[in-house]
Amino acid sequence: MSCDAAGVVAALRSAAEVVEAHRDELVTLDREIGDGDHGENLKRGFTAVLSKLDNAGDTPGAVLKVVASTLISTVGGAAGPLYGTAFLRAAAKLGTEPELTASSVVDALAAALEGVVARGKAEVGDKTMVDALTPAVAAARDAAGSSVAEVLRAAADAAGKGAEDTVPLVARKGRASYLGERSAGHMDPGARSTALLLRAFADAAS
Amino acid sequence: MSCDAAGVVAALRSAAEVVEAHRDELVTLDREIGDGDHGENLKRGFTAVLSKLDNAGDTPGAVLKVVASTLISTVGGAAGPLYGTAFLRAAAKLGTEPELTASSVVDALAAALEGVVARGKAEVGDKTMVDALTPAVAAARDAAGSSVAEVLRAAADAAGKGAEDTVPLVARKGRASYLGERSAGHMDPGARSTALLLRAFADAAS
Amino acid sequence: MIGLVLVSHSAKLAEGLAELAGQMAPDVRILPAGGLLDGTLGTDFDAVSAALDRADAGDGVVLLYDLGSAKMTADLAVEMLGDPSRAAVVDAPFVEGAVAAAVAAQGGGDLDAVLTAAVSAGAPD
Amino acid sequence: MIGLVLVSHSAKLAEGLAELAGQMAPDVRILPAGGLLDGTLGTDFDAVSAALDRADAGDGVVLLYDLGSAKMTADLAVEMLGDPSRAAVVDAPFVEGAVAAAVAAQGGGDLDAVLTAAVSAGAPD
Ligand SMILES: Nc1ncnc2c1ncn2[C@@H]1O[C@H](COP(=O)(O)OP(=O)(O)O)[C@@H](O)[C@H]1O
Ligand SMILES: Nc1ncnc2c1ncn2[C@@H]1O[C@H](COP(=O)(O)OP(=O)(O)O)[C@@H](O)[C@H]1O
Ligand SMILES: [Mg+2]
Ligand SMILES: [Mg+2]
Ligand SMILES: [Mg+2]
Ligand SMILES: [Mg+2]
Repeated sequence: MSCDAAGVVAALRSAAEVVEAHRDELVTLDREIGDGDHGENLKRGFTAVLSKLDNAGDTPGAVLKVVASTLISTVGGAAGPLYGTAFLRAAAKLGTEPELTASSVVDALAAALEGVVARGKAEVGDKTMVDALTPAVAAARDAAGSSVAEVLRAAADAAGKGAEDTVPLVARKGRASYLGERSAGHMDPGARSTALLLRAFADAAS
Repeated sequence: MSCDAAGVVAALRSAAEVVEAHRDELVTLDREIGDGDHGENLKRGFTAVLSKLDNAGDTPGAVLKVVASTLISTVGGAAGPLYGTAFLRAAAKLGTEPELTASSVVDALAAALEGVVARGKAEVGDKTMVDALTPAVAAARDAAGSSVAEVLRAAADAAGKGAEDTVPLVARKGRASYLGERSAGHMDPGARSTALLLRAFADAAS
Repeated sequence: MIGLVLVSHSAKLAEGLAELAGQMAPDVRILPAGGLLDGTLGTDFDAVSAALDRADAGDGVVLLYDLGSAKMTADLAVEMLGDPSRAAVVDAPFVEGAVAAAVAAQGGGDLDAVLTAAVSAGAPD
Repeated sequence: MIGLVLVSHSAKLAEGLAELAGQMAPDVRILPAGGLLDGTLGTDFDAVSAALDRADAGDGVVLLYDLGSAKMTADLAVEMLGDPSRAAVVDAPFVEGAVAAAVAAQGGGDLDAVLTAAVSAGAPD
């Protein structure tokens, strides 16, 4: 993959495919500890993103800004403002930089995490997407000396592990927190979708 | 007026007329410190009562029981459960007694007040119908040695005075309590309707 | 399973809340009882009583209400039940309490557990 | 006069609440923003932003919400305003807070007074 706007657009097309392919899985996860719409929400959001990608912008940051506002307007669940803010902060961090570098990707991921935390006020261990994104940022930072692809691979691996690790947790944020102890024993859908998106980006970058 | 079931039915017909005649006044009062429906609520309720009076029962208590359940089913506002409970308790107190006496009317009024307080938890001074009914019961008790008509006249006079006295009060129960200090300076619609109903009963008994 | 009755002055409010609370409680009977027959705002005692009947799957019913006069209507409907111990009106924020109560009922909570869930529901996080 | 926006997952819930709160606040702009365009449950950022615009009569807007994700949508809509100090999202019970806020706005309360009224609204009496 190239690391310019076109490369980012290509990565987002892959992400949209992955979301579509995992729609039912995410719905099922969300049905266990939420309202069963997470897969549909993301599918709606990324379908809308797809329709915007052709003229999304000339820089990675410009493209991600379009993604952000599209997700905000279309997702319809908690994932809308959360992923929307994540992409918005990442875009702002990238500014008008024409090409991603390993280090700017690390910074963008860190900014995305900050945005999610600012928006949702979740801490690590609350059984949310923060539990996938936090280790992802840490792993990305450790890989900052390598390539964009390596950084994203490290982030995706760590996010996948983080998502798995949400299984035993009791939710303290979001709808799942209404379930109290009954939320334990299920993977958090948002943590899972974070891992899926990062994997899609990593694969596209390889 | 006779003091048997037929007399009570006649008194209720007068009450329904009075409610109809004062519909707009009660609506206006309720618009000042409530939602503007008290007159319409009572009109709906007493119109329904009228349609039930022909075969309402053989004793005053039986008639009042029909009135109670009709108001409960049709008034649609706070006045429904409140007046409904009042008539229900009065009916229970009268039992199967075939004719009202001065003393049974006093007891019925006292039971009605107890019912309103049990239902709405208002105290004297909270700017509700309790501020009309409480002095009415006291005055009725003072007049217990006289006739049914005298008892009702004393009650109606005291209720009218009680309603006037709600004007400066700040509401602590019901919708008007949402207004806080702004509720002062207006007469409570429910206190006013209590006074009107008692006046109608007193006039019918004279 | 405990059933819920949502007593409101507005039909739309009660129906919308039943929808919302039902999202996370697909097996719970959640009956809206809002508005007057003619479509205006107010509480309809007969509608509340009917909802109370239909909400009871055998384990009892919790009633929530929007404003004070809806509470009085709900209280009266419970008192007029053959067995008033089968139902309870709860003082809780209407929306937050209904969602929490629905989730607790879905989880198999008994009357006390569902009441407690409703009461403990503060402003949403 | 302060305006209100009611952010809900359900169109009916938001509309019914606007109706209810409007009863005692005939002059207050109370804008429901509930549900998704396709009629399903969820929060619609564009609808919230549009309601925010229309609710503002010049003195500011208070937003109330039903569940946590509606709060995030409301927060984001406020942040994206030209002047975010014109609007505030309040943590209050949705129904009780909206009624209290509407009455406070009707009485001419400013942004702070309306926020305080919403926050202090407990379970209805
Ligand atoms: N306050 C929060 N902070 C971080 N993540 C959250 C928060 N609330 C919810 N989430 C995430 O959002 C996911 C649910 O998204 P989605 O189903 O789209 O929203 P909704 O709960 O509104 O239906 C959860 O699995 C969780 O990961
Ligand atoms: N808790 C209460 N206790 C006693 N009376 C009350 C109470 N709440 C309301 N009221 C009475 O009810 C009257 C309003 O009746 P109405 O307009 O029919 O009901 P709503 O407020 O539901 O529209 C008030 O004026 C007051 O006298
Ligand atoms: Mg969901
Ligand atoms: Mg949802
Ligand atoms: Mg009224
Ligand atoms: Mg009313």
